[in-house]
Amino acid sequence: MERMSKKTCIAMLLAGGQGSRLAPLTNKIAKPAVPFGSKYRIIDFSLSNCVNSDIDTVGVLTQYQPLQLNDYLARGQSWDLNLNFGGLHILPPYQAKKGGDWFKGTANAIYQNIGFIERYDPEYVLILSGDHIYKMDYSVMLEEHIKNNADCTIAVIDVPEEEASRFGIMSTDESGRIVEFEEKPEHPKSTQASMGVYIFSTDKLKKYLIEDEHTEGSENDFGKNVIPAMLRDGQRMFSYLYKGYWRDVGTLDSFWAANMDVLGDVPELFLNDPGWKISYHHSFSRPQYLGPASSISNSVVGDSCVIDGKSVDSVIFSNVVIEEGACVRDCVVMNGAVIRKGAFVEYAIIDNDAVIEANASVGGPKENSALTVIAGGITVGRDAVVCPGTIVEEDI
Amino acid sequence: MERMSKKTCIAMLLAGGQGSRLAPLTNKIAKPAVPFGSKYRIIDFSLSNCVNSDIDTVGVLTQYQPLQLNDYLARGQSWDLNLNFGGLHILPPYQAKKGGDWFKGTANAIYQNIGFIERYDPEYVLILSGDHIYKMDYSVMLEEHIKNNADCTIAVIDVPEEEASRFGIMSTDESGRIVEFEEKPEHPKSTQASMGVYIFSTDKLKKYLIEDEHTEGSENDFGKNVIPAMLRDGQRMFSYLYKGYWRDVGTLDSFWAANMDVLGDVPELFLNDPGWKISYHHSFSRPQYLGPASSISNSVVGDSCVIDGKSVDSVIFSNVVIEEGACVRDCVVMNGAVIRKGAFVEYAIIDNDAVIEANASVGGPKENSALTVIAGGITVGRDAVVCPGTIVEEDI
Amino acid sequence: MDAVGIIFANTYDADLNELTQKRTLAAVPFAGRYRLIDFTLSNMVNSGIRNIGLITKGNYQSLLGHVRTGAEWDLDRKNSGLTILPPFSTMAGESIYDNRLEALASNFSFLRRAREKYVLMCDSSYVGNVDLKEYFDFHVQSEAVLTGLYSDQVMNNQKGVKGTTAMVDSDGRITEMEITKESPEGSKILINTWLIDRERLMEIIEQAIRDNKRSLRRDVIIPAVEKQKIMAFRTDSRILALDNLQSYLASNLDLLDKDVRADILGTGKGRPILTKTRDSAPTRYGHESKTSNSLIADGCVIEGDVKNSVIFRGVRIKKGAVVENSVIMQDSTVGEYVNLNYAILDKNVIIQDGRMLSGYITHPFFCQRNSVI
Amino acid sequence: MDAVGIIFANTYDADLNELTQKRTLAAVPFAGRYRLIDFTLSNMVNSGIRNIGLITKGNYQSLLGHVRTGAEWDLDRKNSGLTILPPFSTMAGESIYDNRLEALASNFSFLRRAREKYVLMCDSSYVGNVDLKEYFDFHVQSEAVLTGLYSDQVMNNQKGVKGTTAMVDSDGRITEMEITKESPEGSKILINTWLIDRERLMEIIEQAIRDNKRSLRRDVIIPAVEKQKIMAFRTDSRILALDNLQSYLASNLDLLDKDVRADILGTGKGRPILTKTRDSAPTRYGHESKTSNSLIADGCVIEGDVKNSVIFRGVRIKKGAVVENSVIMQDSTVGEYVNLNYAILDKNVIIQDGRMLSGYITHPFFCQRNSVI
Repeated sequence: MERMSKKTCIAMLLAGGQGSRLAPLTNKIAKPAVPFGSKYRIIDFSLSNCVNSDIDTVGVLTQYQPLQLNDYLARGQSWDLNLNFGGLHILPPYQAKKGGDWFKGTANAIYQNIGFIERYDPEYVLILSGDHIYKMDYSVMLEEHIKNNADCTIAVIDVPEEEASRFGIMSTDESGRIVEFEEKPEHPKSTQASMGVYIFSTDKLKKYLIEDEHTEGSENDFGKNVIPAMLRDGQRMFSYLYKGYWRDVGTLDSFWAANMDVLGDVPELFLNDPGWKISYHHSFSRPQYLGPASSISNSVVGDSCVIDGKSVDSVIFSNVVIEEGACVRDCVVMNGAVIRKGAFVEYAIIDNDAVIEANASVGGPKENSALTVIAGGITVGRDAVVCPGTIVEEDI
Repeated sequence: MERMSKKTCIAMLLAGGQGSRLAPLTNKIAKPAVPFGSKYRIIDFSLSNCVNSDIDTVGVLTQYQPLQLNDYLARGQSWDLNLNFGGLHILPPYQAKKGGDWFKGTANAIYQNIGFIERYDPEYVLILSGDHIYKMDYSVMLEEHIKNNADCTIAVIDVPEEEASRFGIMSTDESGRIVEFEEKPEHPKSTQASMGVYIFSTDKLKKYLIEDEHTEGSENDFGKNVIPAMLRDGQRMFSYLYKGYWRDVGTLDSFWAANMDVLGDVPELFLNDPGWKISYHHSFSRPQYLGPASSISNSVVGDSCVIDGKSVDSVIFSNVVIEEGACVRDCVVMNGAVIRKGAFVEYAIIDNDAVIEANASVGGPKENSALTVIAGGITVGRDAVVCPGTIVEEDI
Repeated sequence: MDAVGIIFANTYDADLNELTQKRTLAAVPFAGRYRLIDFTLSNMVNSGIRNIGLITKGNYQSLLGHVRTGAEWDLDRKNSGLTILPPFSTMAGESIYDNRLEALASNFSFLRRAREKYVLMCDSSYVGNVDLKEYFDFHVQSEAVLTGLYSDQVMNNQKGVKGTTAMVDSDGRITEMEITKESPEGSKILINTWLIDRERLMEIIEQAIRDNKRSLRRDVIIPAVEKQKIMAFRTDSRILALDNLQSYLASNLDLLDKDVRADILGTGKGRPILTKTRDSAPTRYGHESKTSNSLIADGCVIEGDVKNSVIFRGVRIKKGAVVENSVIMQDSTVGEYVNLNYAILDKNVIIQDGRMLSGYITHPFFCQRNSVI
Repeated sequence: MDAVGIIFANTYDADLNELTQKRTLAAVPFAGRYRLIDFTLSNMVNSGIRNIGLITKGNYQSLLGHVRTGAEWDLDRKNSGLTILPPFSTMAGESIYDNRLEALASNFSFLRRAREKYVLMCDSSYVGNVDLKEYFDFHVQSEAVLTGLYSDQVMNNQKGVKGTTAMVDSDGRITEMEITKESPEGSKILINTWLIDRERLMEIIEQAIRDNKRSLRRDVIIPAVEKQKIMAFRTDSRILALDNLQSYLASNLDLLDKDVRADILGTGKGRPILTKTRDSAPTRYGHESKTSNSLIADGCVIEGDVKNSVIFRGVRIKKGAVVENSVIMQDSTVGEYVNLNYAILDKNVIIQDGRMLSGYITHPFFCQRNSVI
C-alpha cells in the first residue's frame, strides 16, 4: 500500500488478559472492557493516552472473551482512530499455513503480530497493557527514549517500600540507565516499579522477540524473559519516572478504590480535564432523571439513570434505577443495576444488571467491614441480607 | 443496548477456510481475501450481495491468516456496513472462561457465535461461505423461505449430471420440499447442487446447533451433520433454485476461468451493472498510463498500471507494469506484478508482486498446455523458461 | 419505507426569535441534550427512511456542526444518507427562499435524483416521537394525494401564533383547512408534515413556479382541499409545541412528567431519539447538593439545589445556588448563592455569584448565549 | 505542522468560465479522476495539517459531494478535521463575499477557534504536489510576517490572465509585488499561497474591516512589502497553471510526460494525491481498441482508439472512434466512428455516432456538461 511513508511510533496494546482476580466482574468480559468511573471502560484510559500523545496507530491484541471488547472498540471512531492509514486495529489470534497458536505470553503475542508492526515501519513501538487507570503523556517518554538513544525505556512509578516486592523493580545508575531488573524481589533494592509500559526501538524489539521465541523454556513474557535478556546483553535500557495519577485495578478492592477517586470537590482522578480528554464509546442513552424524593451527595451519576432514592459517596454508572427510600453508600453501582424501594447497600460493588429487591440489605459500614460484591445479573431477593465481605454469584 | 428493536435477517459469512486447493494464492491470505477480477476480492461478491439484498448486518467468521482480510474489511464502510446498530463485524476465535476453541467446523463456528446472533434477535439467519463469485438477491430467497413457512431453505444450482457427484445433492418433491440430501453421492438422484447458502429460522438454527454440539462424533458441519439431522426430524426444508451467474473458484483452473468471464463485448460476469453494484475496499491508486507502444486487446486493466507492452485476452489487476515488447496472453496478472521487456507469458496466473524478468518465457498456448502459476513475490529470471503447467514457488 | 425525507430546518411559523437569532430553528437545544432536528431525524430513521435532504436557509453553521456526517443516525452512507441542501443550489437561482415552495424548487434536483416513490416533508417546529410507518401505510392505503399529520395531544400550543388547522371528517379526509392564529372549534392542528407521491410533488412544484405561486400551504394545498383527496392521519403520540418562549419552557418542563418523558424520549418503544455524542464526564454531585424532579444531562457539576428544571450538558451549578422551574443550556455556569426561577439560560451563559433572576411561567426570564450577568 | 489550513474554493483570478459555470473552481475535474481541491487538500494532509477550513461561496453542491466528510483524506475527525465554511456565517453578515478578505472576515470565528499558531491559506487555481513542510520551516526560521510560495517551473500560465508577481531577492525577501496580466522581467509568479501567524492574521482582518479595505493582496500585502518582512519560498515542484481552457488542456496533457506525472501525482514521493473513491469496475478494452500515450481512469469501456488523451472515469469510447489530444470527463460517451481532436468534453456528454469535432491546441473545442452533439 502506497500511502504516507511510515509512522514514527505505534502502540501495541495487550488486551488479552483474563483478569481472573477481578472475577466476577470478568466472568463474561475481558478485563480491559470492564466498565469504570460511571461512563468509561478500563481500556479508554490507555487509548485516550495514545491519542492525546499523538500516537494514531494502535494494535489491540485480544484473546479472552473479545465479543464485547470488539464491539466496544468498533471502528475506533470514538477515539478518532478510524484512519485509512493507521488507526485502531484489533489483532486476534489466528491460524497460519503451519497451524495456529493462542498467544502464549505477552512477548509471544507481539511476536505473532510482527507483520502488523512492519506494515507501518515505525522507529519505535510502545507496548501497553490496557488494564491500568492513568493519564500519561507517552510523547514525553518517547522524547526521553530518543534523547537517551535507548534500546528500551521502561516507565516506572515510585511505590511505597513495603509494596515494592509485588512489582518488577528497577535499579538504575545516576543517568537513569537500568543496571538491574528483578521481578517481584523478596528484598527490593529500589522502589521504582515497572508500570508495564515499554518503548522499544523497533529493530531491537524484533531481534529479541525472535530470539525469545526460539529460546527453549521461555515463558515468552516481557518482564520475565525479554527484558532480562536485553539487560544481560548490555542493551541501553532506561527507566522513565512517571509521577502522575496511576492505579492498578487488578483486584476488587483496588477497582473499588480507583472508582472512588472520581469523587470529591477536587477529585484525585479529574475526568473533566479539557487538556487530557478521556474519550469513550457512546451507547444509546438519555439524560438522567432525579425524582422528588432523590437525595444525592458526593456522587457521580451516569446517563439514563432514574433515581428517586439516596446516593452517598458513590459512583453510579448508567441506566441505574434507585427507587424511593432505597439508599446506596460507598458503593460502585454498575450499568443497569436496580436498587428497589427500601433496600440498603453499603460498601459494595453491584455489577451490571444486578437487582437488589425491596428492603434487602447488602454489605456493611466501610469502616469495619470487607467489600461486598454482587455479580452481574444476580437478584438479591426481597428482605434478603447479604453479609459484608460476601461475593454473591447466585441469586439469593 | 437499547436501539432499534431488532433485525429481520442477519448474515453469517464463513470466511475461515484455508482454501488449500488455491495454493499458492492462499499461502499468506485467507481465500475470501484473494484478489479477483482486477479490482475485487472474492469476498466482495457475498458482501455486496448482502447489501444489495438489504441485509445490513453481517458477521464475518475468520480464523486463517486474517490480518489482510481484517484490514481489507476494515470498518465495513466500503460496503456501507459501518452502522452503529448492525453493520459488519469480524468474529475471530476466542477464549472464554472455560478455555478457548478454534472453530471446528462450519456449524461449530456459528455455534460459538450464537451470542452475536442473539444480540440482533433476527427471525432469520443467512449462512454464506464467502468463496464463490456470484450475484444473488438473497431477499428473493428469503421471501420464498417465509412463504414456505420453512425451517431451512437451501439455495441450489442445476449442475451437469456428470459433475453432480462432486456436490451436496438435493432431492425435492413437487413443492420444492427437500426429501433427501446426499453429500457427494456416487449415484446422484438429481442435479440440484447445494451452493452452501442457507437461510434458517433462528430458533431452529439454535436448537440444531446446540444439539449438534452435544452429538458425540459430529464433525460440526452444516452439510454433513446439521442438515441431515434436521431432515431426519422432518423439519420443513426447502430448496431455492438460483439461475444466475455462479462460479466456484476453489481450484486454480476454476479461478482462472472465472476471471476470464469478465472479458468480452458482453461479459458473462458483467461488472458495470448499475443495478447490482459490487463494492470493494479502495486502496490508494492512480489512473492507468498506456504508453506509445502499448497494445491492448480484449482485456481489463486495473488502476495505477503502466503498460507499454501487449495484453491479449487477459485480466490485469492493479499496479501492474508491462514493459515495451513484453506480451501477456490468456493471463491473470495480479496486483503489482511486473513483466519486463521482451518477456512472453501465456495461459498463466502471475500472483501479486511476482516479477518476470526480460525475455523470460512463461507457460504455453492455452489450447494444448496446462495452466502455469507463478507464486506471489517470485522472480522469474532473465531469459528463463517456465514450462507450461508448472507452479513456481521459488525464484528461478 | 419507500419515501425520501425532506426536513425544513427553518421556521416559517413559530415565534422563537430569542433562540433563533444565531441558529436555525432545527438547531434549537431541547430536553437536556437534544436539538429539535434530532426528533425529526430520529423519527425518520426509526421508521426506515434512509435518504434525507435537510433544507437550510441561513445561520446553519451550528446545525451543520450538530448533524455533521449523520453518523449518529447511521446516515453516513456512500450513497444517499443525509444531504445538506444549502441555499443557491440550482433551479431558483440566486434568491434566498423564504417559503417552502421556493425552498423545494431550489432543491428540485435532489427530488429528481431520489429513487423513492414518496416524499415525506417535515417542519422542525414540533417535538414528538411518532411512528411514521403507521402514517405511511395510512397514506398508501387511502390513495390520497396528500396526507397531513395531527395529534389530539398537542401540548403547549399558544394562541396568537400562526398555525395550520383543518376540519377532518370521520374517514380522515380534510374538508377545510386554513392558516390561522386561532384554532376554530373542532379543528385539528396539523403539524406541517406531509406525505405525497414524489412525481406528483415535482409536477406541483413545476406548475407552481410557472403560475408564480409562492406558498405551498396557501397557494397549493388549501385550494386543492375541495377538489382532491387530502387526508390527515392521527398519531397517538403527544406533540410538544414550541410556538414561543413560554411554550418552549413549558414543553421542556413537561418532560419531568414520567408519561410525557416516556412518550417523547421513547423509553421502551424501540424508537430512540438519537443525538450527537460528546465526550462528557459523568455528572458529579457535591456534598451539599439537593435535587428534585429534574432532568440532568452528562458533564455537569451540581453543588447547589436543582428543582423542577432541565439542565443541559456541562452546566455548573455552584454551592448555595437554587435553580427552580428553569432550563439551563449547555456549558452555562450558575454562581454561588444565585437564585433562578422560571429562567431560560442559553448556551455558555455565566450568572455571577449572588444574582437573583426570576421570570414567571407565562413570561420566562431569558439570557442570551454567551452573556454574563 | 502547527498550522491551520484555509482553502479558498472559488477563483478570484482564473478565467475558466466554461468549467466553473455549475461548479466552484475547486471542484473542476482534472487528470482523469481528481478535482482541483484534491491537490491542495492532499498537500496539506501529507504535510501534517489536520485542521482545514474550506471557504466556499456559491455553486458548492458538487464540491460538497466530492469532499463529503473528508474521510478519504482522514479528515473525518471528531474535532477539527475538515470544516466547510459556507457563506453567511458570522461577522460580515449577509453579503456574499467577493474577495478573500471578506471571505476571511466572514469566517473569523473559525480562525478564532483554531489552536494552531500559523495559518496556511491556499487558492485552488494551481495544481502541484508540494512539500509544504519545507515551506513551513522556511517561514518559521525566516521570522517573516508573511511568506508566499513560488516555483521556477510554473507550466502553462497564460499571458493576459491576472496573477500575482513579485521580485524576490537572494535571501528570498519580496522587494516588489504586483497584480498584473503580464509578468515583468525577472519576476516570480506567486501561487496565492501564504503562511502567516494566526493572531497576526486576525489583527490584520479586524484592522482591514475597520479601514474598509477590500482586497487582501492589493490593500494589505502589497502595501506591506516595503515596510515589513514579506518572504517567498521556492518549491522544487512543478506547478501547472489553469488560467484558461487552453492552459487547462495543456496542463492535463502534460501529465502524459513521465517526469511531470511522477512529480504531480507524487509517484514514490510518499505524498499521494488522494481523491474520492467510486465503485467503478476495471476499465475494459475491446478486441480492436488501440491505445497510445494516454492516462485512463477506471470504469471505462474502450473499444476505439485513444491517443495522447486523458480519459476520466466511466467514459465509453465506441468502436471505430478516434480520440486524440483530448480530455474526456466522467461518464461521457463517444459514439462509433467519432473523431475528436483537441476537444474537452465536460461530464456526461454524448457525442453521437460519426461526428467529427476538432479544435486546436490554442483553441480547444469545448462541450458543456450533459450536452448531446
